[in-house]
Amino acid sequence: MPIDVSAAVVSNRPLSADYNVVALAAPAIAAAAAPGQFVMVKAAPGLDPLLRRPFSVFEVLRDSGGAPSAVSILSKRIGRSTAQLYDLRPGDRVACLGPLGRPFALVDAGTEAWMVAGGVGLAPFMTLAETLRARGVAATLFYGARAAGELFYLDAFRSLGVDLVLSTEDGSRGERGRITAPLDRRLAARAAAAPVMLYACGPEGMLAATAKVAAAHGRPCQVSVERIMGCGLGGCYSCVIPVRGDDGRFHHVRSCIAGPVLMADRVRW
Amino acid sequence: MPIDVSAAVVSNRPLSADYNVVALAAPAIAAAAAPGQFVMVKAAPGLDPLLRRPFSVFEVLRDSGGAPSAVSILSKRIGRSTAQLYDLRPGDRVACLGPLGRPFALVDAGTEAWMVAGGVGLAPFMTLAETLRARGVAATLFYGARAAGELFYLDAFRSLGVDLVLSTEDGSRGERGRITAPLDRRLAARAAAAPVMLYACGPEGMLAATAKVAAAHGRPCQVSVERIMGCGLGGCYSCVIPVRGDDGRFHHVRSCIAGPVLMADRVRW
Amino acid sequence: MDVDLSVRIGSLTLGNPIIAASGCFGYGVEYAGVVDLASLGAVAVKGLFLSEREGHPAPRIVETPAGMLNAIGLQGIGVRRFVDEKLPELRARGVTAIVNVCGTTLDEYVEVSRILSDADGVGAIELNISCPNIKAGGIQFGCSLEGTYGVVSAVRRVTRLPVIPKLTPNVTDVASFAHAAEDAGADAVSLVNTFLAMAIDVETRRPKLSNVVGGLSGPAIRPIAVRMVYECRQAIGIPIVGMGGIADARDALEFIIAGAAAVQIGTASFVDPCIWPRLLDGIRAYLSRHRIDRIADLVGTLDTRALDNEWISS
Amino acid sequence: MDVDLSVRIGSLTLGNPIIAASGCFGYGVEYAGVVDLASLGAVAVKGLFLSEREGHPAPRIVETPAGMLNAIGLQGIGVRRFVDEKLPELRARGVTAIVNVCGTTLDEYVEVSRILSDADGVGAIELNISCPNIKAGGIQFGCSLEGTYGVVSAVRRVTRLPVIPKLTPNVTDVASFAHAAEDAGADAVSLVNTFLAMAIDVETRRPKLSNVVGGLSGPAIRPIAVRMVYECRQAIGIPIVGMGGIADARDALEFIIAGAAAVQIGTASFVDPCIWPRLLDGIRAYLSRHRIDRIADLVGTLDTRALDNEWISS
Ligand SMILES: Cc1cc2nc3c(=O)[nH]c(=O)nc-3n(C[C@H](O)[C@H](O)[C@H](O)COP(=O)(O)OP(=O)(O)OC[C@H]3O[C@@H](n4cnc5c(N)ncnc54)[C@H](O)[C@@H]3O)c2cc1C
Ligand SMILES: Cc1cc2nc3c(=O)[nH]c(=O)nc-3n(C[C@H](O)[C@H](O)[C@H](O)COP(=O)(O)OP(=O)(O)OC[C@H]3O[C@@H](n4cnc5c(N)ncnc54)[C@H](O)[C@@H]3O)c2cc1C
Ligand SMILES: Cc1cc2nc3c(=O)[nH]c(=O)nc-3n(C[C@H](O)[C@H](O)[C@H](O)COP(=O)(O)O)c2cc1C
Ligand SMILES: Cc1cc2nc3c(=O)[nH]c(=O)nc-3n(C[C@H](O)[C@H](O)[C@H](O)COP(=O)(O)O)c2cc1C
Ligand code: FES
Ligand code: FES
Repeated sequence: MPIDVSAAVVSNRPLSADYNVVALAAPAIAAAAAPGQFVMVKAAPGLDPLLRRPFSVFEVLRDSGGAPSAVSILSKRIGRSTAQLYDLRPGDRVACLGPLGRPFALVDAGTEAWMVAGGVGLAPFMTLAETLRARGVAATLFYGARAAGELFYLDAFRSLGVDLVLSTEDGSRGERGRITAPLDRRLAARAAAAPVMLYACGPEGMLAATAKVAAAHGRPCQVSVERIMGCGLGGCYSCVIPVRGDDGRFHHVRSCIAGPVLMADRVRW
Repeated sequence: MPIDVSAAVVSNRPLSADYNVVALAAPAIAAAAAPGQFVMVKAAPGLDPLLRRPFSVFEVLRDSGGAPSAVSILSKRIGRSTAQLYDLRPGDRVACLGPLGRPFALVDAGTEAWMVAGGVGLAPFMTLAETLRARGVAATLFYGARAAGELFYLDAFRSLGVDLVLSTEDGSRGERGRITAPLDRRLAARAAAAPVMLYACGPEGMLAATAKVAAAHGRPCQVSVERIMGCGLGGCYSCVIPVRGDDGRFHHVRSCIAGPVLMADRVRW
Repeated sequence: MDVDLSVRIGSLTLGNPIIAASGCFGYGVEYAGVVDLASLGAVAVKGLFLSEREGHPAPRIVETPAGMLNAIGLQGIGVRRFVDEKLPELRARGVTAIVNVCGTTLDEYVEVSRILSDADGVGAIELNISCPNIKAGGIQFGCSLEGTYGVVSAVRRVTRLPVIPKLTPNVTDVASFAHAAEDAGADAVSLVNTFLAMAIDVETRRPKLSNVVGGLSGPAIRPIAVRMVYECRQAIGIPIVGMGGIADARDALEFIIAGAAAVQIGTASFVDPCIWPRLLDGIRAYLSRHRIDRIADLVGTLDTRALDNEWISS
Repeated sequence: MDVDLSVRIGSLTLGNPIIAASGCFGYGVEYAGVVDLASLGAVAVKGLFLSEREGHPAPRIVETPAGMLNAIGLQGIGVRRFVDEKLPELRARGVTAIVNVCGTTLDEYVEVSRILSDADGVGAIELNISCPNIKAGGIQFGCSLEGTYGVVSAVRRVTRLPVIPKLTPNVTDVASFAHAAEDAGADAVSLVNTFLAMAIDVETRRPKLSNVVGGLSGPAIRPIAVRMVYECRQAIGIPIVGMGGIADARDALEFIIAGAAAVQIGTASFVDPCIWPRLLDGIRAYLSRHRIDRIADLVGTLDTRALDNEWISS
């Protein structure tokens, strides 16, 4: 059951000139959110911009007693709403509806989880990594960005026991180039009998490339897609993506309710 | 020559739950403004609200060297823009165009100046009082408001040597009722040979009443009218008010450039 | 004071005048977890053809100043699956369902309407002759007086359900279309559907919607929609269901005073899916404050006497 | 790179495509202290009848979501006083003046145009057959194909000045009106004028404008206006002057890519009277970045090839 709250900003931390992490006091959403789910946020009242925007739940924050108290979102500034998110000050109010969408399907300890993140596509993996760790699943994060300055929260993932494989487009940290290159090599090196679940989030081109690599190595892959969303609740049919149905044909499915997590081999990229 | 500046908020002081005074760093406007002129302000960028709003120049503020550095506006919250003005924080930027419009015609020391303010209609009289004092003109402020809590800056006017006559609708301070009542009595008590210039600003009903009182006593009266303005520059013809021309007939004049100060006996209320 | 919010449209009585707009609320069932569906006056479900449709590729929406464009292309499950899979749940939840009916031909409108008439739990038929986003049908009917008259009278013949043609604002004289609909036997008209519009990505010089053009909705269009409702009110006697950019109780009241008996909320429910109780409370408070017992007494009460100061000759 | 921003409209060449919109910039001279008037491509002055007009009483404007309504009622000093009192100053300041011509009858349009043709310093005539705010004339001509053809051809006969009929968006098929204008000998068309609209004060149940209805302008209408320019571009060969909600260089480019040879700025210049250099700089920067030498090469270059993912059958 999604809940709509007028959430107070607990904190807003700039990570770079474009990235920030804003924490919103929303205990009920924090308590209910599963890894891969998102919230629909309106960063400021009024008509400009008009619509809410979807953001992955980045962290579930807890009060001193350990109870979920807030969710944070990792935002990259690309337009009006993300600019407003960047400028929020503690105490400001943000309309926040969630948790929404189909979360990642979790694996058990027998399977390794390889998370593949492109840029701000890192967002859903913090809660996924936490949840997997609690299940005893060994996890690796393949994380690509434009430059070293845009690789965030590495220590947090490390402290969750996640192995890191990094790449940057300019080579300023990790391997130079796309993150799918090391992913491809590691999959090739991996024994076919050792199960791996891929989880990917990032720009659609990167998701398509990851899907291809996964398919080439016969590995299952869950992707979290980012389509433009009007409502987040299945009301508007704006967020569709072509997905192969059980009838073998492609259909437009609403990625807000049938996704955002989809099986990569079903999606037509 | 009006100037358009992106002015930083120097300070923002709430006077009550609805009234505030916000100072804007705009030296060139401050230096050029004459009493009765106004500025067109956009309190926040974006489309909501879309248009600028007119506000009288309330104070001309000076730096330690005595040079004009900022203008302040006295704002009463009645809608979106005035709510934004109320919430401004130091350092915020406000688009400010001015000074605009025809100022009050000043009198010389031989004539007394009686200023008549209704509510936020107080705004243009602070600079007028200062200027009149510099010219050695004896000044009285007739100031009516809803309640004692909405009578502001009395000490400031007193320290400019202005006599105060107050009224409130609820009788919580000064005379109970409309400010035109004491005005009428004082005009009646005044020798016809002793010249008085009336200056009035406030809601249109109050201006019309003041004009009537002035006419009854044969006193000249300047009014600062407040029509809804689209541009403030004579471009849109939105701000018209019917004014008797030299041909004896009424014409729609643009109150942003032919006003906001008009001779009361020319206006058709 | 207890106010009477009920609204009559033909044989149908709505508990209140607030309706979820077609295409903006799925089939209603999607919102069961978020909204008390039975508290709405009605739910207008997404437009339905005879068969399933995939609609247009993404991108299907783009935000514009105080509005949005959509070119969904009427994706839908078809009327039969709707009747089998969705209608029972709506009925079970006590929802008054207004079904938005589409067609590429006159026969399709008639056939879809017939199927709905035979089904259990349909409150009314809203004839979508105004969708700007599909090539055949829809707005082709809605942009010609004969087309409008033809569809409405043909559907009228096959159903006892209230028939509510939904008019397009993309015409010179919307009141003449309302009039044609009334003549053809409509129980009410609803308006407005979206305004044909487009947006261009100047960097790529390509349209922002895959369909090139789409329909503009949201607060941006409200002043035009209110004017159209007002014009139709002068032209017809049947009730008007007004919509276009309603985002709060005051906006809804604006339509009602202009002449709408009921209103629909589309775009604003994306921004605020829990808008419904706020709208109803606002309307109730307004009626109490103005000592109006029945919402019906407010409909079309706009006072257009010349303003006091209208005196200068021009 | 030095880009060529010049625009040809009939025999007239504008230095650049940025024009102040009629009714939003007085007679131009009001802005002499704020704007370098000669830097504009042209100034379209407020609509003029043969004689003076007082227009409608206040309130004449009201803000709406991302837009505004106006019902000025074409207050103006009449064409003769304009020629005597304003035109000389515009000429002296090097302004290209486009004069917006109004009429309550066909004869009045012709007479005003004739007077302007005899005057010194008029760049072009913009025929306002689209004002929604006056009872007689204006939109009556603009809402009928014969009316449009009639006014344009009559004016065409009495002047060598470029004739630019200004079209109303309040019609079903704006392209057919553009076509009629072209047939009648227009040198260009300008569009859009405002959308007929209204706003109601729900507390008093009275219209917010003294004239009851007014014209909607501003960013709210931009997506509809762009679509109309695009439709007209497919229908006619003469240049289009596009407008409706342009507030920055990107918006202007959107119209140009849709098919406008030049653009006008109205409402946005109220918000930002010093918008002009910013618009021109933005357009110049865009052309340089995209290695386009002449603005003329950008006009109507919208690429509507189906998007890559248009593959699902519907
Ligand atoms: C399920 C989901 C989860 C998301 N999670 C995050 C997250 O955790 N952090 C984050 O920073 N972003 C996330 N996004 C993307 C985020 O929603 C957009 O960045 C945001 O909507 C941009 O809003 P804006 O007003 O700043 O930009 P706008 O002004 O709306 O857009 C700026 C430009 O970006 C384009 N654009 C906008 N949204 C998208 C999109 N979804 N895909 C591609 N192009 C787009 C627009 O077309 C426009 O050209 C997520 C999206 C989805 C669907
Ligand atoms: C020359 C001039 C000087 C002014 N000086 C001051 C000043 O010093 N301090 C101050 O607080 N205000 C002043 N005003 C009035 C001020 O401009 C309005 O209060 C302001 O525009 C309201 O904006 P808003 O967005 O808050 O309200 P909106 O949301 O625009 O309006 C709220 C309601 O108030 C009505 N309204 C808006 N403006 C006016 C108006 N001018 N007259 C009557 N009704 C109106 C609207 O119709 C609406 O019903 C002045 C006006 C003029 C013309
Ligand atoms: C995404 C979307 C989909 C729509 N689909 C339909 C539809 O299927 N049938 C229909 O008659 N109207 C449809 N409409 C139009 C709305 O029902 C409504 O007429 C319009 O959006 C104006 O109301 P609003 O401004 O409150 O959204 C759709 C509108 C939107 C925004
Ligand atoms: C206050 C106002 C007055 C206008 N007066 C005229 C006019 O006299 N003649 C005319 O052709 N258009 C007039 N218009 C329409 C504008 O020229 C323009 O077509 C319209 O506002 C759309 O552009 P915009 O959104 O940039 O304002 C007027 C518009 C406004 C807002
Ligand atoms: S975002 Fe509205 S249906 Fe998915
Ligand atoms: S406010 Fe535009 S002419 Fe006065």
